[in-house]
Amino acid sequence: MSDLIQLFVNGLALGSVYALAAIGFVIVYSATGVVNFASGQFVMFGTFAGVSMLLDAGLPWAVGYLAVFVVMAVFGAGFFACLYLPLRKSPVATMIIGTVAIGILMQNVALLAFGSWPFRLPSPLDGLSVHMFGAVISAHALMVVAVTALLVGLLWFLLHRTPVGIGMRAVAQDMRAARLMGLEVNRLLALSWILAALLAGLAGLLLGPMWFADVNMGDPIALKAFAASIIGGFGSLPGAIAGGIFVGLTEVLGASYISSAYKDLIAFGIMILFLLVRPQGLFGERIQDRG
Amino acid sequence: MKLLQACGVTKVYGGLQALTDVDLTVMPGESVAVIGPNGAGKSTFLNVLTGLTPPTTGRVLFDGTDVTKLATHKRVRLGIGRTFQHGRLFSRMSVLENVMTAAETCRRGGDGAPRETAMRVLERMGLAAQAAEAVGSLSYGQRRMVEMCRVLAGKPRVLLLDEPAAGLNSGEVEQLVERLAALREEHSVAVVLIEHNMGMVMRFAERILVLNFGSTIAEGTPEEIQSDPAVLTAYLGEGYSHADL
Amino acid sequence: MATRRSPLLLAAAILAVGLALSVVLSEYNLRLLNLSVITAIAVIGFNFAFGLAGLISLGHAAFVGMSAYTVAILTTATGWSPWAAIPMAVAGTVLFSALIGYPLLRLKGHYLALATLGLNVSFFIITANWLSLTGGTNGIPGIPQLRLHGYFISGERYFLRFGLVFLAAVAAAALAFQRSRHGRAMIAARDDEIAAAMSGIDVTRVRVAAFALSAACAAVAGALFAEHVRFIAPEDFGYVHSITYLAMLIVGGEGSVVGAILGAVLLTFLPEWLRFLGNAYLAFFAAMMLAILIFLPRGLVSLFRRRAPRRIAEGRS
Amino acid sequence: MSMTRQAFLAAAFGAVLAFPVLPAAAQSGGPILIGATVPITGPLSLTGKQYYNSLKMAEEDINAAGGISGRKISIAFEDTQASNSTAVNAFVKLAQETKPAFFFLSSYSTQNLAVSPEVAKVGVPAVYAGGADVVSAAGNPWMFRIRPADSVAARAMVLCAQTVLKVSKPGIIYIQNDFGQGGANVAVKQFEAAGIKPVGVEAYGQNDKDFSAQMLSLRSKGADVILLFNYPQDGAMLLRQAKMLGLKMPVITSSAALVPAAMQLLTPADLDNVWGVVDAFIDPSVGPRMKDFMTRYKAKFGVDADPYGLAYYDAALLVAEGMRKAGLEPKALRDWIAVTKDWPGIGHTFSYDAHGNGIFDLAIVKAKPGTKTLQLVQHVSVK
Repeated sequence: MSDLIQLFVNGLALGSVYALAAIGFVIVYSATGVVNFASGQFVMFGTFAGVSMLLDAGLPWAVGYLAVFVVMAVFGAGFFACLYLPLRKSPVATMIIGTVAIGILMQNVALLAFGSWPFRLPSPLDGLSVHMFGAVISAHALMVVAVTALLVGLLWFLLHRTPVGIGMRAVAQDMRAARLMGLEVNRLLALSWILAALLAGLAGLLLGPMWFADVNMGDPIALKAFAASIIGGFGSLPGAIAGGIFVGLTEVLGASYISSAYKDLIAFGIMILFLLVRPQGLFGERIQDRG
Repeated sequence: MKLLQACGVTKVYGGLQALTDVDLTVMPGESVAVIGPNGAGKSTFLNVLTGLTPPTTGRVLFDGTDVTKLATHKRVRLGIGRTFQHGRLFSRMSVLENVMTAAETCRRGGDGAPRETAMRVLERMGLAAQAAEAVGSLSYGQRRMVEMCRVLAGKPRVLLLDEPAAGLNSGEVEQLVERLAALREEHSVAVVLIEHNMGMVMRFAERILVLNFGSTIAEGTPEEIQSDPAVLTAYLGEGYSHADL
Repeated sequence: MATRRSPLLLAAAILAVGLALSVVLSEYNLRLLNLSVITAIAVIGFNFAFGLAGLISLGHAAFVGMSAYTVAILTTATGWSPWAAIPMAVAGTVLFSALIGYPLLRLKGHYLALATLGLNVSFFIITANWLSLTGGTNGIPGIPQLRLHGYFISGERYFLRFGLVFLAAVAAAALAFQRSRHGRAMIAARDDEIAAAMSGIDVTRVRVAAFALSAACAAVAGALFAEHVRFIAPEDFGYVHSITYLAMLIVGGEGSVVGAILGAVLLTFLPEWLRFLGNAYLAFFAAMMLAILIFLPRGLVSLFRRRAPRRIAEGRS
Repeated sequence: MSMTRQAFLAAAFGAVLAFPVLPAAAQSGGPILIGATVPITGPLSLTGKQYYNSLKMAEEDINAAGGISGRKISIAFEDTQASNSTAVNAFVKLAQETKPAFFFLSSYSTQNLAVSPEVAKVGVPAVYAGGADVVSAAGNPWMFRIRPADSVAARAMVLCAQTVLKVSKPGIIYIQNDFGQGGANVAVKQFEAAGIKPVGVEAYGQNDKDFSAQMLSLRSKGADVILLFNYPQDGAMLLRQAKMLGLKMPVITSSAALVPAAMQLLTPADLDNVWGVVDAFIDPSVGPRMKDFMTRYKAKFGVDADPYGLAYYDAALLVAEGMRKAGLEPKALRDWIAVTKDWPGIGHTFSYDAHGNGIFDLAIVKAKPGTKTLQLVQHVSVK
């Protein structure tokens, strides 16, 4: 029994990280319609921004975290200007390949800058762990779960209660109408990319201490984030969270009760099943509603 | 002999009643107009007739057989042709290729090669000179005409036209009406027309069906419809006079 | 009547250029050219699915792999002749693609992209773990060589001549197909699904056919791959390869057979040419790819087209 | 599009293809050329970087010592990425354009397997560090392994469980790649041969981050030792999570979890009750040559050397000696390596058998309590 609780707790922690990565992916998708295959590399950049600020520059926690967010915001804006703007009128597939190319570029730039050596990003909660019901979880992992939960609330507030967020949603729903309404569409699109980059930065900072950081960490994260956002519902924020946690739990429980060798097959099998049977996922809108 | 028949067609989207118990019968060679204010359910009705949208209840019959469950492309091959409100063309093909697609799928015994069929239709509709052009380079009116050609190349027995006159100038409308009349005469093709251009409706249609909020509120000859008080109030609103029709 | 002859002319051009190159190139470049030829066959296949029918499939490498594994298993474990194994592999792959195509192809745009990506990942997991059948991650070495009239088709030079015949045949057939009513039906189904149905086209069937044809070419490429390298492992058919096929087609020019070949050749050779840049070569490679996407959105073929490219109206999915 | 243009296009493209045909480098006069295919980019570059470094160092050392009979050596590197196909490209490029007298292949078995037919075709001797037994079983006479084969390492781990820890209910966790699958298989067979049935065998993916399911499953099945077949990073994470989950049984890990790249991710507590079966014991106490190698490597590259780096350094010195004694003629050099017996490297003594396997001993190590300093428990020889 305590094993089951432990597995559940670990699955939840793992799922929270997938959820964090999926949120960044979903924000970009719902605001700009871009399926961002570089979303895993965004998270990797976040982690390495953390490595530079906290490990290399040795900044104190608050300053270091802040610096990471500044770097990521600049990066998001740059991404918007250098990649999204020139390619925004391209067909879906070209956009996909564009993000793949930028992903390769990011990965290799990081390799040149940091080498292939793995890093362990410190956490303010290093060394602390919490025991409950015979299970044990590191305090940091618990914080990840909490931050993920908090984030949903914050994002919901941002997107539904602030003018900027409402504008972003308007742009997402109908770019032309938003422009006619006098919204500064480009500014709002840029904000979406910046927000996605910030979220990736946060995800990177949070997963760095749990997993080790290396320049090749991006793609596996992106794969799981895709599965999470499809299961949760493409374009839905609560869906991204639910999907992420679902994938995390499936992975851990599947490995325990079905087969550790084929556990990822279970997660991706469920993803394909969802696409076929319930393409709108757990929380998503019906796909016909979105072109 | 009824050609196309809709019996009690009802379509519900979520809680929205898009069509309620609509009936329509079209005889070979007949011309019928479906009119009604925006959102009355006219296009939805055409979608049900062509199989793009399954009705919630009700049946569609073509040539005496029930086609309610039949896929769109099969209805097309039986002889139901349709154009769209803003025209839908295959943008990566030339004019001729666009028209050939339908000629190829709807070949029946005795037809010539699709290319020849398509060229004949284009010549007839006055677009032969543009056959090799990319459809992107055409004017709006020409594009709509290409769509019409594509439908005709499929040898339809009933032609469903969704606002064919929209965006055309008066000369083009005139031409269109003439060509449709010729089609009816020569091949006894029936025409069902959705149109806002009342001049065209009154000149062309033998019978008119008026929809409002998804329900039939009147059906009859143009004269009957023009004098129907229910149509005048519901469709045109209070305060309109005959002259506006 | 240039249209009627052009498939044959394309085949002749491929054979002429390829044979000429097979005489002058060094072994290293021949190897890369062989890889390009094999990849080009796969990308021409992908053009049926994506270029014509608009299906963004990111599972193409799984079809290549399925065929390669069939050839490898039949020839090593059961001792079949490669000549018997290759048709079997192609047939099996096509059948499988059609079977999964029916449920899968109801999905569109990026939904299809991610579903097929999931398929490719699943294929990798299965090949990497089904030890008794696939040898797991160690792969299958020692695939027997093809023999023709008692001679082994060995060495890059001879293999190239052999592969060129396949490429020429596939390219010519693809070009002829593209210009046939079936090709038009695929283009129609992509350009406007509803208008296609309204033109009497069975959109589902056309999609499945495009998918199966793409798998057929992938299977030919996979069989050739197995016979060329004579060692296969799951890593050779990961989802990254599927993305590469898509990249090749877009860089070359989607919807065009010549574009598919150009893209396959360029993206095979480009990273190798950039090797002199040392550690930074993949970063440069990615940057060049981005530049092509931005400045040549219609791909390399658009460089060679006299007429203004036809407008491609495609929305965000 | 008309035909003439297609033909023109094809011809133009052909001309471009023909362009990079470079004149092959001559092997007479100038330095002696040696080729090395190494994963410099991609996920395998962590280990690749180690032997990229140590080969550079060996090149300098050999040249500083007068080279080969007065001629200097020069190592040309090409990247293999994490791709078999690219590994073959890299090899063929070197073979065709550099025409080296000798090759260093990568440390990944599938790359070695993919390259093997090409090596046979070129007919130049090569060393490799992939562990899978199928590589040597293929019987390529030109290829020599410079690390213990995976089966040798797995048997050493089983021996460690049987003789050092004297446990009887082993559980196995392996990484899902050629190394892990092969090692786990050998370990199961080896245990079964000794009448012991492993209580459980669990797998994990190369990119997995959570191993609680695998470890708890083995614990609930009553495992009294866990054998880990891992790569560096996941190995470190496995060890950390084992402590986090409170596993009490000893853990025997394969070499990779104790390389410097992985060790820097661990705390002394993570290494408690952990036994390592490593390719080579890298410690100043081994001897002055080891100490010298370690010090200079660290000074030059800023990181500690790992057994992979050491294996390639040793191999480079071995080959240099071969070239001095047998000359550059490929067949002669191959024959010289093939009959090498008891050649004293820094990490191992090299003795080649008929299958091109030269290393049959490993070291069991354990961290000194409360520190991360590894201490030798004993050498194991598996022949």
